[in-house]
Amino acid sequence: MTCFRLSAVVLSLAALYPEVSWAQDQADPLFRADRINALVLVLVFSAAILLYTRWARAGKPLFLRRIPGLDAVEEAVGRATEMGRPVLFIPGIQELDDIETIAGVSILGRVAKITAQYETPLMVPVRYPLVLAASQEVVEQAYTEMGRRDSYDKDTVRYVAGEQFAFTATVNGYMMRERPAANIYMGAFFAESLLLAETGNAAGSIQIAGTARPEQLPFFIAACDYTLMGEELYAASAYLSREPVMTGGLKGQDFIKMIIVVLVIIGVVLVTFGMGDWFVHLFEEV
Amino acid sequence: MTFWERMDKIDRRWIYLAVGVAGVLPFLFPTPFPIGVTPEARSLYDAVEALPDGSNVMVVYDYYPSTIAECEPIAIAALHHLFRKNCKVITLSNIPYGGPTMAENVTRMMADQYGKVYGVDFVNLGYKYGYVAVLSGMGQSIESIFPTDHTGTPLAQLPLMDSVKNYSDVAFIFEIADNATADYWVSIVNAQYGVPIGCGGTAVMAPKFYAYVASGQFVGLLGGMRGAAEYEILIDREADGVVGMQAQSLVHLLIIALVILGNLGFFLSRGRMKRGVA
Amino acid sequence: MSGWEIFQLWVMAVLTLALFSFMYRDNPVYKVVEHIFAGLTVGYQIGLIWHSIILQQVWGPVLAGQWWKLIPGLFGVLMLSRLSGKYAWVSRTSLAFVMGATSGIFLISELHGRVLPQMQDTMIALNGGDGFGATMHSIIVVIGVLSTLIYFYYSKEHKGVLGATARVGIWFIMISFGAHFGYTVMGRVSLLIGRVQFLIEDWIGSFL
Amino acid sequence: MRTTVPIVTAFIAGFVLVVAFFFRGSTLIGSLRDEFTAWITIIGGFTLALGVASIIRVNWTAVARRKRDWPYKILTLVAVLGMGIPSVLPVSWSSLLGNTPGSIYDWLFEYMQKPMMATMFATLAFYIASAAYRAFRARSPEATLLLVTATLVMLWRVPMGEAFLNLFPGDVPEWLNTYVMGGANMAVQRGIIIGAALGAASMSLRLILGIERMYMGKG
Repeated sequence: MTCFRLSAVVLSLAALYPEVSWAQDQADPLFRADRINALVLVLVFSAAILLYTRWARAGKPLFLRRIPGLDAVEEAVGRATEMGRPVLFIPGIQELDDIETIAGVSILGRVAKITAQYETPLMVPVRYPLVLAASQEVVEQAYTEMGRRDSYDKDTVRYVAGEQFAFTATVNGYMMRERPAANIYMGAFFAESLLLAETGNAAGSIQIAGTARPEQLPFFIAACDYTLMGEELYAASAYLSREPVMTGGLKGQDFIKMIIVVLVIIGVVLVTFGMGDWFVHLFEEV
Repeated sequence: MTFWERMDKIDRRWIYLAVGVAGVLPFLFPTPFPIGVTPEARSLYDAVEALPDGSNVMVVYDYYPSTIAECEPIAIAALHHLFRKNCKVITLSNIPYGGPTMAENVTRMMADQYGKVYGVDFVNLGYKYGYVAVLSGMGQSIESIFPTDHTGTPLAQLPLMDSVKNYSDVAFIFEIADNATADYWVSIVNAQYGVPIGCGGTAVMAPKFYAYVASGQFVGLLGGMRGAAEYEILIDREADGVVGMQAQSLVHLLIIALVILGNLGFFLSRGRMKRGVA
Repeated sequence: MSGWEIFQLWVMAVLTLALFSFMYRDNPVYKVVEHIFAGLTVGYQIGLIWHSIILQQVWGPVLAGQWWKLIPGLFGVLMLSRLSGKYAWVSRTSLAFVMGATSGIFLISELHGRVLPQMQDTMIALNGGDGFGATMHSIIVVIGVLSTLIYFYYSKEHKGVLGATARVGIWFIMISFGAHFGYTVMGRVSLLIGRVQFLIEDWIGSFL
Repeated sequence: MRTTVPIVTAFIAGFVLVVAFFFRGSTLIGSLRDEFTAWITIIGGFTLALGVASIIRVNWTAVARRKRDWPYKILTLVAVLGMGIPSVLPVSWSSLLGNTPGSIYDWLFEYMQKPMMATMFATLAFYIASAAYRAFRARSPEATLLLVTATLVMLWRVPMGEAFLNLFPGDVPEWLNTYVMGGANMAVQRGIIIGAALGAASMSLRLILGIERMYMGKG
């Protein structure tokens, strides 16, 4: 109810503006019928996202395929356990309000469960206080869930200097000293990603990365053993956390993606046989 | 310690030194090679060349000072081309770190060369927050977003702005960008107002912009300093773009050699590891 | 070249060399210059906020009679409450307006201005263009787009036809990332060449 | 009160901006959209002040509490005031003030900030070269395809490399531009653009409807 009352106030307020004149191009049609295709897309899209989010909230089992990158993560942590060497996890170098950092922290939760189970030493350097708090919470919760509350070490998650290259130098120093068996980089990374991956390579660690930054992906793919690409990072964290809003959003987008694939196939077939112009024109944006 | 093991433990600063030397040598011993022009650069040149002389064009400085090596030569070449055609140039920037100041200084430098008068031949609108709102707002009225120009002069006092109220008065937009702001010139300005847009992007952004060139949302594309060199060749005013690209060959060859060397070492030592020799 | 211009060249050259010195080792000179740089970036923004927003968008129009510009100005000032822990909630309405309105523009521009045109341009005739080359190009584009979309599809196991398409997708993605790798290297090297060109042609050139 | 008002504000702002797209510009909702769009630039502009204030506060406390590197932080504060204060003072007092060409503000940007920022990013070329040697490995068929394509593109984009490629039969540069850049790469970029657009639209929808409240922070 509140939003109707409030919108009434806003509308009346709008009437006060002297510069608002409605006498301009009266000739044009009131409703932009030429943008029907956009209206249909917006409505279908919104319906898909909202429906899937409601189903996810209601606990309906929504299938998400397992992301191969997660198997690589578990395999790497397993290897670290066999060799009795630590696991290094970096949830990106951005603040907590960056979506990639949130995805990184939720994957940290998964890794922490495995290291808790096998009592493998875990080191998580972070750059911002908010990320520190969120990561500590996630790691502690993982250790508690695995019944290893006692072996949870408070400074697993460590706050390292804020500046980008100072942070990298400190982490590189740790890599060369401790020689972790597995380095996992999940989140937003920039130029320092090269320095981290290079030092990790020199230290002989298995390296797995995940980021959505397009300009960093090619370097991570060339430098790491496995890389989660763009959306896979979000899909992995949704797969793990089953968080309703994230899962609903992902499933809704998948549904629209499949409609787009089908429509494009129909379009290509029709146009190839020379009778597709009317169909292609449906998607004309004006 | 075999040759490969010593090479593998090499201090990275030797590699830095090699890159530095490879960057300096071509300036001392230039060895110019011909530079080919891509169809995307040519179609951008043709689009600007086809503009009627004196038409209103927006030149947008959407790059940070960090990429002036790639973007400033593009801006200078574009302004040469536009001022030569007596186009009226309106500049603005969506970059909070230096964007409006670069728009002011680079445009004024070029305008002096062609004897252009501020307020009549060119205007700098400067910066406003929220590029999405700026791009969308200028569709209805530029003045609603930019009440004044960069130095605070109300638009009413600038003769050029009398004839430029919104995008329908703009014949062409030359977007120079090193980040995703260019994506919104495509999805808001071109999609909703149909203004033709040519893009000069940094090399990091260029591969993505091929998709917008294919769908016609960009009429042409210049990729990084290489794109600047190609445009300089097209308007035959060879400058920093061409000089820079000639100097780049050696560093590229060095990096390719390093990749090959690194992989050779990797496969040889791994081969030896498998045979249990190491 | 006047004395003042030479002084300016030397300022730029010293700062450039000081920052490049980090390549050798982190050192006090680098730290001094880096901290000055951090300060100047903030200083620049003070000037920007004062002129571009406060004077030109609020104070100027209000003096010129547009009294209602005070409303967004007020909401803007409320945004500053985010600095204090206790009263941070005061800024929520301002932030909500900016995020909500921007989201409104995004929702339309992403679907109408990006999804529709990119979809439409992929509906191309496979035998369209002239000759074998154009046909090959159309086939590459259509298969590339569809297999990439399928690769980033999570609602079904990548098995059978879907699995095969995703395999094709990964090959296309590797070619695209390879191209992106090559371009990114070119871009970063260009930035280095730009500085080397300044040092040699402008700075050293000035006293030869 | 602390949550409903912001959520309703976000809903109204987003709803007006979305619906106005489907109606003629000169309607009430069209004018509302134009005013709201202008408001984003004004209200949002003050968020820049948040960034400025928090950096000044971080450096100020670091100096006050003699934290690590505090002498350097003094330099940061001096630079902030050295550039900020002259720009805020009216140019009518002296041409050195304000932000127009000829002012201290303009000089500090052109001859200090611009070269410094350009140099900071130029160092990336060094990191790439060293990583090229020590980290980029063709450890899998996919990584091999990536490195081969990257090498071809790196050759094609520089004059010396392009001359070398032209030694081969056929027009290799033209083939690379049409089938690699404009073909496979363009197709993949298009797929990623569509996926990312759906992701952004989904986030925007959730924000308008108040499902996504990340910006509200704690409490």
